[in-house]
Amino acid sequence: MTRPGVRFSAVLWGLAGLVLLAVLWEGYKAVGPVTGVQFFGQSILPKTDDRSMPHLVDMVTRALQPVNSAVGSPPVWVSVIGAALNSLGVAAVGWVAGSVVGFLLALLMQRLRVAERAVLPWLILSQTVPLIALAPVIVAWGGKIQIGAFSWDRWMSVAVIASYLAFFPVAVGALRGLQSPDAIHLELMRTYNAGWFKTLLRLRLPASVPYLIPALRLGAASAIVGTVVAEVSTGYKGGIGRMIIEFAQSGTSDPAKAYAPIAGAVILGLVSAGLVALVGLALKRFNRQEAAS
Amino acid sequence: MVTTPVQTPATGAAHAASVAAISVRSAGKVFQVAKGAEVRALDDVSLTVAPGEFVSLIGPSGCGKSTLLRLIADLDEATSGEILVFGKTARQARIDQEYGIAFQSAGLLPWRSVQANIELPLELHGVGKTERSARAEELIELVGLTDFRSRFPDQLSGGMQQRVAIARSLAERPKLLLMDEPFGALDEMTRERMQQELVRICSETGAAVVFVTHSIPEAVFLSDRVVVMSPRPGRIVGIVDIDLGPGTQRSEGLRENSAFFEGVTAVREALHGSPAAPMGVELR
Amino acid sequence: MVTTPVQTPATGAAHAASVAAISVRSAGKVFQVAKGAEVRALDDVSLTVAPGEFVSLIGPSGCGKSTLLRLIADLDEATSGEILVFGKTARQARIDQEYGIAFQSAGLLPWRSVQANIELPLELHGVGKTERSARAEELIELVGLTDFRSRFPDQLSGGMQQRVAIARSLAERPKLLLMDEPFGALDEMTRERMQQELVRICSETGAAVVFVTHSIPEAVFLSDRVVVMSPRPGRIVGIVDIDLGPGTQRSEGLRENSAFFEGVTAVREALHGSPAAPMGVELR
Amino acid sequence: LSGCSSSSSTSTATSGNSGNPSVTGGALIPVKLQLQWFTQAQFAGYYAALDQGYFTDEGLDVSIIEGGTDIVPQTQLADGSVDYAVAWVPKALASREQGAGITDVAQIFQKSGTLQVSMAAKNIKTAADLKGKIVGNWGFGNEFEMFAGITKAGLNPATDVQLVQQAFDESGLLDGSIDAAQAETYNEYAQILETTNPATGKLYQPSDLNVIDWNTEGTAMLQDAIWANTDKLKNDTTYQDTTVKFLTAALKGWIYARDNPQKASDIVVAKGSQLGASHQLWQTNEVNKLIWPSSAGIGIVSDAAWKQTVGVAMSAKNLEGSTVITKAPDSDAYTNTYVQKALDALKSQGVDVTGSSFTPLTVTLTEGGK
Amino acid sequence: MRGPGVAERGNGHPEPAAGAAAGAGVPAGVSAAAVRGPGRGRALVRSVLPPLVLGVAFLLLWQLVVAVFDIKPYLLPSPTDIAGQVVAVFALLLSSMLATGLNALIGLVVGGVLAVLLALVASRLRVFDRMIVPLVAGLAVVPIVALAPILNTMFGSTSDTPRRVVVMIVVFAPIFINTLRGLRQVRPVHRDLMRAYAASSWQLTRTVTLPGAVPFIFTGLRIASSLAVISAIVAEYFGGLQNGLGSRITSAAANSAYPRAWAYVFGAIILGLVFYGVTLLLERFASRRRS
Ligand SMILES: Nc1ncnc2c1ncn2[C@@H]1O[C@H](COP(=O)(O)OP(=O)(O)OP(=O)(O)O)[C@@H](O)[C@H]1O
Ligand SMILES: Nc1ncnc2c1ncn2[C@@H]1O[C@H](COP(=O)(O)OP(=O)(O)OP(=O)(O)O)[C@@H](O)[C@H]1O
Ligand SMILES: Cc1ncc(C[n+]2csc(CCO)c2C)c(N)n1
Ligand SMILES: [Mg+2]
Ligand SMILES: [Mg+2]
Repeated sequence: MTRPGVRFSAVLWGLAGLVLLAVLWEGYKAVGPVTGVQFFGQSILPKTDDRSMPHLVDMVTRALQPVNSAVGSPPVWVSVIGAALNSLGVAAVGWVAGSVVGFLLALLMQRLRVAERAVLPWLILSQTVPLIALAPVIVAWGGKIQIGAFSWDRWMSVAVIASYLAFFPVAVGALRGLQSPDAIHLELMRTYNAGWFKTLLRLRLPASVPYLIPALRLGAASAIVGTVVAEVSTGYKGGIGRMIIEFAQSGTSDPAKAYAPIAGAVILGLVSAGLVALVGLALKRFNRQEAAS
Repeated sequence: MVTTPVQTPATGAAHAASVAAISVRSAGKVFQVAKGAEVRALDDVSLTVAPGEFVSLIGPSGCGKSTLLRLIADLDEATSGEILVFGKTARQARIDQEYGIAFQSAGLLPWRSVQANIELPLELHGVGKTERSARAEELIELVGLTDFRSRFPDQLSGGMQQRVAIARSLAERPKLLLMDEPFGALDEMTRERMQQELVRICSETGAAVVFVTHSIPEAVFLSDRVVVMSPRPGRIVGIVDIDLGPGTQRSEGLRENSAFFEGVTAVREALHGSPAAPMGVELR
Repeated sequence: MVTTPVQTPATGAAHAASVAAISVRSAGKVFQVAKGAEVRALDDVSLTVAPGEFVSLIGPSGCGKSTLLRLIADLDEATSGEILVFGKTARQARIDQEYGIAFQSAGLLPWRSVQANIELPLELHGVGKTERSARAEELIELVGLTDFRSRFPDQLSGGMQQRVAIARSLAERPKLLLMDEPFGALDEMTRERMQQELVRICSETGAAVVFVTHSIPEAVFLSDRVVVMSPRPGRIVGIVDIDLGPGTQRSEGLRENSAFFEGVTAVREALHGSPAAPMGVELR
Repeated sequence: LSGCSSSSSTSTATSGNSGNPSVTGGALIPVKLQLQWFTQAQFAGYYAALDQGYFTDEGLDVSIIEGGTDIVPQTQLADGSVDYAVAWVPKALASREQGAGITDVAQIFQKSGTLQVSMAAKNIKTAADLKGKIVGNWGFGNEFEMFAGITKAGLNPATDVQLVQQAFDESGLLDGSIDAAQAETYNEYAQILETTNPATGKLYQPSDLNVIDWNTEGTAMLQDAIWANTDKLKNDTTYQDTTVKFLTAALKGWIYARDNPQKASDIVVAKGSQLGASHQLWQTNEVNKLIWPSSAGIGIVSDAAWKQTVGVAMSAKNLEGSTVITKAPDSDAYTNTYVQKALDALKSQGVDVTGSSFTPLTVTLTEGGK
Repeated sequence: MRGPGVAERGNGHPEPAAGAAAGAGVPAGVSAAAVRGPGRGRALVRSVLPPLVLGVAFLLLWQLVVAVFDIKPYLLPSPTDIAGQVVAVFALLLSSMLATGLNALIGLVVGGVLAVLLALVASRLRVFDRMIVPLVAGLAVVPIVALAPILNTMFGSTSDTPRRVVVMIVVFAPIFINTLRGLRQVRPVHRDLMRAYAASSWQLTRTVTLPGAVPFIFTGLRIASSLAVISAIVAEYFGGLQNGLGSRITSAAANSAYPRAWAYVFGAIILGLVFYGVTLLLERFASRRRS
């Protein structure tokens, strides 16, 4: 079996999965009770009316119609793509910034045991801070920055928040990667009288690649999620997150509209993971397993 | 930093040469484990290895063979006694790259080709590209991997990997090779072939070798002297001189020869004379 | 399902007993690898093992030793020929639990204690709790691990783990033991002790054994017959009869005995007579 | 989904005829205005002023920045991100108490637009009827009028009603999971009326619903106002000047929306409002009702209304037990100085700034507000 | 303290419970008991002191900056302001933590069980596996913000269900992916062994596959645990009952009452750490017996 063949059939199976999901959706909508299913006062199955669960056809049709009643407004799907690209750009900046910070932190922690002990718990803690609490602070402080011709833009706040989520997996993954060389390799470097930097360059960095790639991929997904949340929290206009809540307003009168940007967000996540996979491809050489000898 | 380009040719027993390759005097090593407890891995060990000499260390698991080798390589520090390598302290010898080393697992960098792995020490010491690849070429030929130079470690069999590791340990033409069970992970057939090649390579390069092994036939086949150790604390309990003739002439046939069997029996007895090692009941 | 509670006592050479423990007739095995390509792992192999007999399989890497063992155990299916175990098809014999098996890696379940590991096959076959633990008790004693019954595998040395695996393979009192390099991962000292124990256990239980190994001395020390194989395609190139007396009396001393050395030399020659295996140059 | 940048409709620009002296060769002063919600006719006056070129006439280059859930306009204003902000008075007072230096310079809405809507069958006509009901609200500090009303009716908001935060739409009310939902006359109330009543097969009619109006319950608070930066108002004469100009143009925009509701609504729709044209017309009309007539002139802060707002803000407790503010705001909280100057300027142009003859339209809603 | 593992490590050495002991360093003959005793206290100090020092230094600096530059609370409240609010709203803080914590817990448990069960099915049924894996990849990147409004309409905003469903969805992907990897990790020797025992496929699952996957399940759970709390909080942001941390944070922030908002954020951090810590303890407990 050739690789393209494998990939093609994977896509087919993925589509089959989507069809399965669609059948489940419409099937439940057809047979489920309109008021949903309640169990001890908690609803456990959704309502099935058209506002709660629009028909798939309606979602698709709605996506093909204009976004709003302004003259010449583009179809929903076009706007969604535009918004998705916008978010992708911001997320990319956040991802790069977060990855750099995460990697530098990992280097610091690898170099100094004390730093690892002192910092790592706080890294974990940092991820339990709800973004919605951070957003106003970052926006407020960003607004204060004005250096010469440079002034802080709203999107930069979004990127900062995205990087706040993205740095974490990279820091943890890179640390593991940098610490991954076997004792035997480290001792070999010692017998060569190689210092920290040479060891880093020739051993730790290449050895960290297999850990780094998945970490970067995870970081990319986090950056997307962070961007989407931050767009809402900071009021940055033009991205997919903002679009989601803009559309959510018309939940009463136009329920099918809200699904297009959600699909857009999912595709955005998949695309970003795919882009990172390309980085992985470039570094494939370092992804070799040590032979089990 | 590449040291002395060409070796003084050394025959099997160059015991009397100027300065000893290794001179261990009353070396001891105590490991501090958890609060209070300590492990006496080596106790009052003295050993001299002449330039060009092939010495094997044998003994039950945990008797301190690896520890002794690591002290010589300055991967650990002795807690007592003195260790000189070519008349320098072990530390200085390491900094001056006086030895090459090979471990039980080949320890190749998986992302480097055979050639790049062999070039690693040269690269680290700033040897130029052309010189590096010329030297790698030589070594690849020496270990018989000419067709595999651009393969990656995971594309090689275990024996081939070990050969790369040996080539790498020879890259800077050390006058001393330290080897810790380099063939431990190989199957017996491959192992016997590798032994023969090692014997050949050592006679060609004239390097002194300290070779750690668990296998009596291996020790006997390879060595000029076999050092037998006993555990808890690790000590030398006997040294068996072997005389099977110069390395270049050792061949498969030797293994069915009576001098070989005698050597095997002598080492076996030296080993069993030592207080019987508990049969693997230690916790790990 | 526990089979026949007590074995017919078997001495070293019970060749003439009723039905053969194993009877392999012209067995062949071809593996389909990547599109089109195939590997002929075994070709026209015939072998009979008598009840209570200890047979070793030896040969260079890749000659099909494991494959042959796996065909007997019905872990793979032969592509040609016929394999009977106690007169039944291999499949039926597996379902009837006619054999016990042990591999190179002990393959213990890390989340089960020594005792629970030994009880595993009994548990799977619905043996009651008290019966199970009584049997485990016996076996733990047999392999000398009484004090370690509630330890977990990671708390044991390699040798101890192998002993647990052997105890497990004996749990259902099989008349046939299949062992694929069970001592391959052990150091030589431990290995020699384990060999002696295996010899003792086998004579006590009277089971027939097919034992795969790479080590000539091991094969000679353990076996009634050593089957020597050659690779590509895997064939039997010779069978060496060994006569070192009944297992119960084999001891360390034997290894320095001339009959032992003769056996070693005979197997070595049978091995080398076969077309020389390329020295580990196959790609993996 | 067009941007919110500068003027999009150059076609309708009627600039150049006012001959305002401050227009000096296109060197416009950049000004940012932060809204508190998405583009909709709630802000029709500002969009109209932009579209009609009133801001440029005053020498200002105004960008209107949309709001949204998490954006707190008064914070944006206080930290200097924007120059002016539209915000409800109680929330802005709360921010002031936390140190945000902002001042109400023009009170656009004179009345509260907040209702508590319920299905007629539930018979919820006064605050007292909310007892034991599931009561929706938006949170985010938009709920204080309701809390005050409930308290005033002798109920404890924390125990006597079950509070639920509403989503962005009114589906909770429509599917019956909420008994009484919060709605603005100009927005969410219309969204309900744009939905088909399954019982009748026609759109919901006002007669299908009951509303509690906080204006009549006496707990209404001041809503949309224009806020400016207190410090800059004190020390920065250019800003003071700009403020007057900004207010002049903005008020003119609102007057335009009063006199041309259909056009104002069209301007908002063209700006990319999420909800449709008839909905925006309804909204323009309802917002006009909250503004006009404005007896003292549009934008003047009425002392009485201010006092009621402050009183409610200091007394009504929410379900966390806290009040909006704990002490009376200082005298910087609002000023009529600038709006008065703007009104004077407008009056001198002969513009009607009180709208005493204002009569609302009757807008027919369509399904989905299309 | 080990960081939450990277959910997807593409390479083949995921060994989630890899011991920290370097190579052959562990001495023979020294009983494990000797390692405990007073040495433990010092180890605790060594692992607790550095982060504590860093944390205190950070708080002091924060306080100092706010005091020296006279930063207004709406821009950044000082730690003491926040602490003051924590005390002031303590009862409410606890009840909010409880409400949000319950949502997170229910979502985590239901989502986790579902993920393990579906992973089991996927490991057995190839067709299902191939269909669900791409879907889960999609699920893994769904932003919570996108789901919450829709789930609110689907399940009704007066119920806790939408939030719990959000948590379920968010925790599903990491647990599913890790579990599936664990289930596929069966060592060939164990598979051969079970075949030699003529064991049924259910027996294989029960005695080998599932126990072997436990460390992997925990890797997923560890990641999922703190995600559960964050997503429960964010989900509250889109309507529904106003009894949790999320709505308290946003409503305080909307009034510019940032010290109060941060007091609830503090509660959120504590809740997140509790979830993470408990999972870590469970993991310790479950993997005590493994190599
Ligand atoms: N880093 C260490 N810390 C504590 N004890 C150690 C350390 N390294 C080795 N030891 C102990 O020192 C003793 C000697 O170990 P060493 O590894 O030298 O034995 P060895 O002869 O090489 O054994 P093997 O044949 O198993 O490789 C053993 O008891 C071992 O447990
Ligand atoms: N599942 C398989 N698929 C394809 N080829 C296989 C498979 N199993 C074994 N082979 C091939 O069959 C041949 C015999 O393999 P086998 O494992 O039986 O050798 P062996 O004698 O046990 O070797 P070793 O001593 O290394 O264990 C080898 O060439 C091997 O590559
Ligand atoms: C989440 C959220 N919901 C409601 C409001 C309050 N609000 C401000 S302007 C306006 C009019 C909308 O039609 C409303 C309702 C808010 N700020 N945030
Ligand atoms: Mg060793
Ligand atoms: Mg094999």
